[in-house]
Amino acid sequence: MIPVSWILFLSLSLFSIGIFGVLARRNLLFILISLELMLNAVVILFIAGSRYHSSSIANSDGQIMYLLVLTLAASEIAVGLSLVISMYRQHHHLDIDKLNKLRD
Amino acid sequence: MNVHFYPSFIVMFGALFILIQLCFVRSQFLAYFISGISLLLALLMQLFLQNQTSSTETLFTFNAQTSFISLLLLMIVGLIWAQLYNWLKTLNEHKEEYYLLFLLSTLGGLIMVASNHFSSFFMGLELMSLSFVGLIAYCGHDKKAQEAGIKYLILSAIASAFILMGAAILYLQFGSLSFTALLHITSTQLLPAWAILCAIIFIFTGLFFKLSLVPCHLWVADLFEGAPLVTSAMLATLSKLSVFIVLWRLVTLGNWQQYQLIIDVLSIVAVSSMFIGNCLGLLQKNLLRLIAYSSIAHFGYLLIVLLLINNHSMTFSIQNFNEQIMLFYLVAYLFTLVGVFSIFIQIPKIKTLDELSGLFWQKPFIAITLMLLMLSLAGIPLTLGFMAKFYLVMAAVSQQLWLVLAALVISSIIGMFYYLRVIMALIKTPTDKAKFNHINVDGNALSLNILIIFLVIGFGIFPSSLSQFIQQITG
Amino acid sequence: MSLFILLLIPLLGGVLAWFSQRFDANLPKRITFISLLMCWLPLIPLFHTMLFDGASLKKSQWLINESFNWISIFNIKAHLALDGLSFLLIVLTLLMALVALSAAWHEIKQRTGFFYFNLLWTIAGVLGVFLAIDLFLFFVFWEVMLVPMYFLISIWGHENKHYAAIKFFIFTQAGGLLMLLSLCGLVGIHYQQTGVLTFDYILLMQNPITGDFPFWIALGFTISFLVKLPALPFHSWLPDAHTQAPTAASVILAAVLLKTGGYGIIRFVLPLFPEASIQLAPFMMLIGVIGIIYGAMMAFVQTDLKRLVAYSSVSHMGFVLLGCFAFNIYALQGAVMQMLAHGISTSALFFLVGMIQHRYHTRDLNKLGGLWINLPKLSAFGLFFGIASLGMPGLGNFIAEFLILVGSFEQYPIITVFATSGLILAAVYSLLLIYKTFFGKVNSPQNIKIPDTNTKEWFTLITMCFILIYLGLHPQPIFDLVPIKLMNIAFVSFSMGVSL
Amino acid sequence: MTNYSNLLSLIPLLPILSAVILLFSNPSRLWVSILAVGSITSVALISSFLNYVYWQQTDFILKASLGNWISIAELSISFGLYLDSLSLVMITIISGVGALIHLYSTGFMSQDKSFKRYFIYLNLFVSAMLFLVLADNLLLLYLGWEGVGLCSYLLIGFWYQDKNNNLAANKAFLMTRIGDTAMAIGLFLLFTHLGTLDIQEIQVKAHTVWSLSDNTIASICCLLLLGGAVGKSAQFPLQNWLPDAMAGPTPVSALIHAATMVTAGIYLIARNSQLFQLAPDVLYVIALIGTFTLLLGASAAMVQSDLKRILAYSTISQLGYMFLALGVGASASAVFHLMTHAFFKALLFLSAGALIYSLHHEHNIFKMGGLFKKLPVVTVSFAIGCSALASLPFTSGFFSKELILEQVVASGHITLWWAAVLGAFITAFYSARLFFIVFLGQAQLSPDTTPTKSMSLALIILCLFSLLGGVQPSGLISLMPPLHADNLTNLQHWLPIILPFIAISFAWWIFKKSQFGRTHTSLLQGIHQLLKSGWAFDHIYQTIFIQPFKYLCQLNQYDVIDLFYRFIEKVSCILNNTFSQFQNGQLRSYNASLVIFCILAFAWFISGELIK
Repeated sequence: MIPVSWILFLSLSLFSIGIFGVLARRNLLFILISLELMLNAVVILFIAGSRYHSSSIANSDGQIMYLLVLTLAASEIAVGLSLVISMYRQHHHLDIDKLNKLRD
Repeated sequence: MNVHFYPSFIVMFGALFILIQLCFVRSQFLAYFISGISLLLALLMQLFLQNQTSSTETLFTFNAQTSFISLLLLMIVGLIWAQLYNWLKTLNEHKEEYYLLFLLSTLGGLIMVASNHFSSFFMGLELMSLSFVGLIAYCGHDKKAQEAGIKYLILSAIASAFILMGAAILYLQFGSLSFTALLHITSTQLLPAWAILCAIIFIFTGLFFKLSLVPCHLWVADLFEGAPLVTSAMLATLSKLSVFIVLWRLVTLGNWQQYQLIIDVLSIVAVSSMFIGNCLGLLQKNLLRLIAYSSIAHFGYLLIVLLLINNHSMTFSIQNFNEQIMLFYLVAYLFTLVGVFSIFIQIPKIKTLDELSGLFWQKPFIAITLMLLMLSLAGIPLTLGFMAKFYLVMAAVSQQLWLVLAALVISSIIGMFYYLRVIMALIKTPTDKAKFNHINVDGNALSLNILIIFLVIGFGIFPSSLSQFIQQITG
Repeated sequence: MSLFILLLIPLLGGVLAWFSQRFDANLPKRITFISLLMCWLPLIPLFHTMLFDGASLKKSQWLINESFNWISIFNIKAHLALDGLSFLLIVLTLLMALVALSAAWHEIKQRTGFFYFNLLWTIAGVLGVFLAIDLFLFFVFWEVMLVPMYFLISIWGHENKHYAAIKFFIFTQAGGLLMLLSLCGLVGIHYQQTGVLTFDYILLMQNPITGDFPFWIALGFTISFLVKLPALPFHSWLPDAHTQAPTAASVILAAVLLKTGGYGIIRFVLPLFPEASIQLAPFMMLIGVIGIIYGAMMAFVQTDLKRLVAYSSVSHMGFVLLGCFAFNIYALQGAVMQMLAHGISTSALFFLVGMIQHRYHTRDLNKLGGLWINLPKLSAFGLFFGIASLGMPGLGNFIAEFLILVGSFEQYPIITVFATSGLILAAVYSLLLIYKTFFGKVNSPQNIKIPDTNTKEWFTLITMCFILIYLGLHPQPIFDLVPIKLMNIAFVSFSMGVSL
Repeated sequence: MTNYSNLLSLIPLLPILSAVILLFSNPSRLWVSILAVGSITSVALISSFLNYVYWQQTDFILKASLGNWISIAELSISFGLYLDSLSLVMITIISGVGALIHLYSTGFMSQDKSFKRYFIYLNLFVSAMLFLVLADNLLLLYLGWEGVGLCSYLLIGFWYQDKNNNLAANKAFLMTRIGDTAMAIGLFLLFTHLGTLDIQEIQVKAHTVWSLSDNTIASICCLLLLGGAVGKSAQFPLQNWLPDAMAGPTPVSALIHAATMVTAGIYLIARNSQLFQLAPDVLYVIALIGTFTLLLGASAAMVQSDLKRILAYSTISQLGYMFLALGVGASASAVFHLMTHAFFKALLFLSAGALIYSLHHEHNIFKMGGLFKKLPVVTVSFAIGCSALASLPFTSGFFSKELILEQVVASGHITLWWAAVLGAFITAFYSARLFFIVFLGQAQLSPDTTPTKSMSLALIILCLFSLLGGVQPSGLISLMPPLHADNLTNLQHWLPIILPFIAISFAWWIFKKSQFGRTHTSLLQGIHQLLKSGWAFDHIYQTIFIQPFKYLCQLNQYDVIDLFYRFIEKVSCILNNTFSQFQNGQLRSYNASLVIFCILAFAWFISGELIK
């Protein structure tokens, strides 16, 4: 069986790539994409968890959690895309750095 | 089917009815009526369930505390609902969808409050967050609302990602996602010991974002300013209440206090959010941003309660005294906050202190209510806010948390300054007479103000009735 | 029940005065006058016991004692009780309320209803402070009396009233919060040491807490009282609050609000923390003396009349601090007498300054001069009260200062010598005050005919003169009233004839 | 022996009664003068009656009490009055001279518009002085003491329009106040160690508690009481307020700054003589102060050009004589000199007042001359006064000053005796100089009005007193050691008698050569200026005490502690806008804050692990 630490390492690296994507990119669309990446990174751990804990009892919590996370990620992206459209209609650009009317 | 689910069902059916009503006829009154009925029924059902026996399942746990919290939640939502109709009239958008999202976010809150398992918690969290995004970005053509909506969406998505990562690591460690399982660590320990702490930190990041505690507090001021007024009210009360309850449950059930790191993180975050929250509000002119900063500070005070749990010793011979304090503080703070927001709803065109100046001399009743609420937020005696702060100080002193208490004193002194600035603005002699003619206090607004004054001052002077009620619950 | 009625009358009177403004502009004044007179009714039986059977005074410390359950979770009771000390201060409060009312009679023209509402609620707050025996109730009244005073200063004040009002509020609130911490600390540790959860002063007094905590808690209490007293490091709110407050508010502020600090020390710090207060005593005596000299020196250079009188009360309250922490029977009696005499003489001075400002619309000493020429009556009163404030024998202030200095000389001779030098400085600034305002050539505009004191003002000032002279020549009833033996204060030694 | 205690308690109350009546009613001028003068004369009659009753007895004591004042644990003080031979003499002087001066001032102040206010203050002054003299405990004495200081402040600043009158009044009050504070500290010390403030008890207890061997505390007490006496009687360290106190009306100067108030210091020391016996070195200090002041006063009076300042400096020097007498232990001769001095100095002041009154407020003596033809009564009274001052034989001044000089010799302080004799010489010189310049020589100003009947009546009575004052009341003899000690060498016996004549002839010689006005060399000019300003004490005190105090206060005008709180205000504003910098509305910085928190928490955790 693959040692747990590898899985953890993969997931954490994917997660940090997602975070980097969210922080670095200025375009809203790419932020949504990297968000999606972060959620997928998490999903790997859930699957790994259910796999490693299935020895004693049939532990399928992880897989159910995977389905749940995917659906919620999808709904999130749907709302996100609607906001992208409304932003483009108003600002004609997707650069979120220009969105700083709300400031102290 | 467990009887405790009924209030959530009623709210869900309410939302569905509104959906169906949307297909046939678009009338704001009908939507208002349906949501009112469903909330009222849910409230009555919740009242009826108060003295039911508690039952816990894998996903949900229904005991006295959760039923009281959901009762409190429904009451707050009910109070906000009361002013929804008049307020929505001023919006030139479709009105009915607002009620739909309103009910959905309440449903999300109810689920989260009763959740005992990461999946149910996550479902409730996402339901509430997404419906909030809809509520925030409700006014399609308002640039500020759009911007706030985008910010909230991205940030809450990141926060849920962090929470999920923490949950995943815990699941990897313990093999089970339910909160109660965190207590007894099973034999198969896959990850090294410190992995738990990393998981907790991930979860804390997500939760602290939702509670707008210091390191992740930057969004709250922009949201309150940008979002429509009632949405900010919901944000300030509903989302923070339910997230805090989950944080409380995680910390108590998981007994995370045994780790010294968690205690340090909690106390640093508490002290800094008290201090920075109040410092930010010092010279703030915009009313809503002022309330946002004061909510940062108040949740900093509330965090002290989490620090108290460390020894279950019975302080002052009262069982789980700390929980009572937490509940009392939540009740006090949220009622005051709802009061403040209902006042803001009654004075729509007033956004900054200068516009507010001189209100006392033309509309005395609104001004008095706002003054009393400000005094309650500042913690001046004979108000509910003071009583809550007094209980907090009593608990903290009985466990000798001197550093945190010192921070509490300093930050509440700083805080007193900007609450006083609001009162000062109210009593400034107005320049032109006709400044506040556009405000007309109609019947139910007046009755709402009287109810709020009764709650804040009545319970402030005679808190024993409220604290006894809470004592029975946690008893 | 009579004490609760005493508190309720001003509260209800205030609300009535506020709403009566709708019907007639000067109805609030009359309602306030009536309610202040009615406040004396619950005290009449006490005057009776005072005059006829002095024995009851000796039996138990408390003349009236009433308590109702309030917050059961912490066993907090609404416990009001009245003993000799609080009786004196309540009489002072009610007297000075009448003086404040007569000061505001002609001065406040607009929004009179809300003004008298705040005035009466401040009085009610102060009465509550002097009556409360439950520590929590004391704290509640301590903070509540500030809110109406804040309104008085910030709405009817003079040029930069907002700054002064906020400074006053924040200073006292900071002190109050510190007291909240030490209050809870005291109750928490008392609970841990004796297993009894109570906020009641009498129970806490019976078995004081031990260990190294009481020092810090006593320090917390004392600092919050020093802020109110005002003692030296925390005094800078007083000059601003006094200069910007309307006359009535500064009369109440000077006469009564400052005394709550002194009362708090005598009532709560000395009996509750016997050893800790003895450890604190040298520092507090030092602060007292520095306060006396510093206040006098500051008063000497002021150009604003009200600031001069404000700094003079900082110096006088330094004497009270000296008296309290000397742990000597004479010093404590002197401190109580100083609170009364200072209350009357300084509020009379503020009353006069208000009259001058009402007539000449200025408080600047350089613009005032030669008032004696066209206002002989007013200047005569000014001379009398200026002389009283420098401690002329035959008036109340002298008796107080003499007793304080005699009492504290035995324990701390050097400090007392410096405090006595304060008497010289007191003479310096009082004479400066009298000379700059009343004597010398007239340099304010001569054309308009300035009215001298009208009968109401004359009557108020005359009664204050008689009270001061009465205190000066026959202070014995005051000394009999203060239950010095029963107050559980560890008097170090008052046996004379011990060699140095 | 009927008990006259209620008569005694009447003495101090009558003046207060009349002052209060005057205060609250405003009768016509006639009634004001009747009431004021009447009350003082009635007190004078009572005291003369008491004199008559107790004339022959030496040790009589009359007690009276007006009620209890303060009684706490050990401290019990009452308004007790105590009359013995010493205070009998004092009240006779006060009420006698006081009555005459009241009579005189009805004439002197007749043109002044605040007539009533003047008499209220004067009556209050006399009652305060009577309280001082009759008090049986030190606190009541202190009450009289401060009351007298207050009334002198009010009366000096009576004409309040003029700026330097007020400044003189403030100066007088503050300098006496410094002395009073020293005395107050003395009171505290006495009470702390003897447990009582009753004067007679103190004298007795002092001898039991302390003894001549360990008398450190006793001498400290005596020094402090001496401080009070020095302040009130304008002796060496605190004497420069008296010349400026001449700014008040002349009858006030006569009453307060010649006859009564300035003698309070001597009365205090005489009253506590047993206590002072315990501290012989303090007595020697008193003698030294006395001699130094008498020389200072005399030398300053020699060069003054203002009529009233000459008399003021001469008062200081005569008081120096009394202090010298007290210092050598002859308190009876001091009191006797005090009595005679009260009479002839009051006479001098009143005649000077009459002079000023008739020359419409001219003070400079060099402008007056040859007035003996125009103002006969004033000239005669001035002549008698100056002769008594110069202690020519058979005047009252002669008897009392001779007595003091003999006592000084008897006590063995020869150097002090020589200084005293020198002082007597200068006194005779300047009194002669004053008389010659004002009354002889060619006339310059011509008086337009003559003093009224009441003024001249008062002057005549005072002339009689200052001539016949030589008779000592028997009461005093008991206090005094035997007269005419025999070990007097004939030089010491005869020199003081012939000395005044030498001084007068020397003054006549200089007057003849009309040298008084001009001084030749610059050295003389310097000395002249130094002496004129009272040995430049004003300048010294100004530089040592007043300038530094003013500078210190000016430095701290804006309350350095207030600046500290303004600093806190600034800091919180800076904090506010540092934190609000973070609120820059950038979404990406908000995301970053989340991630940063996570990283910081890890860093904290790892550092915690590493340390362990």
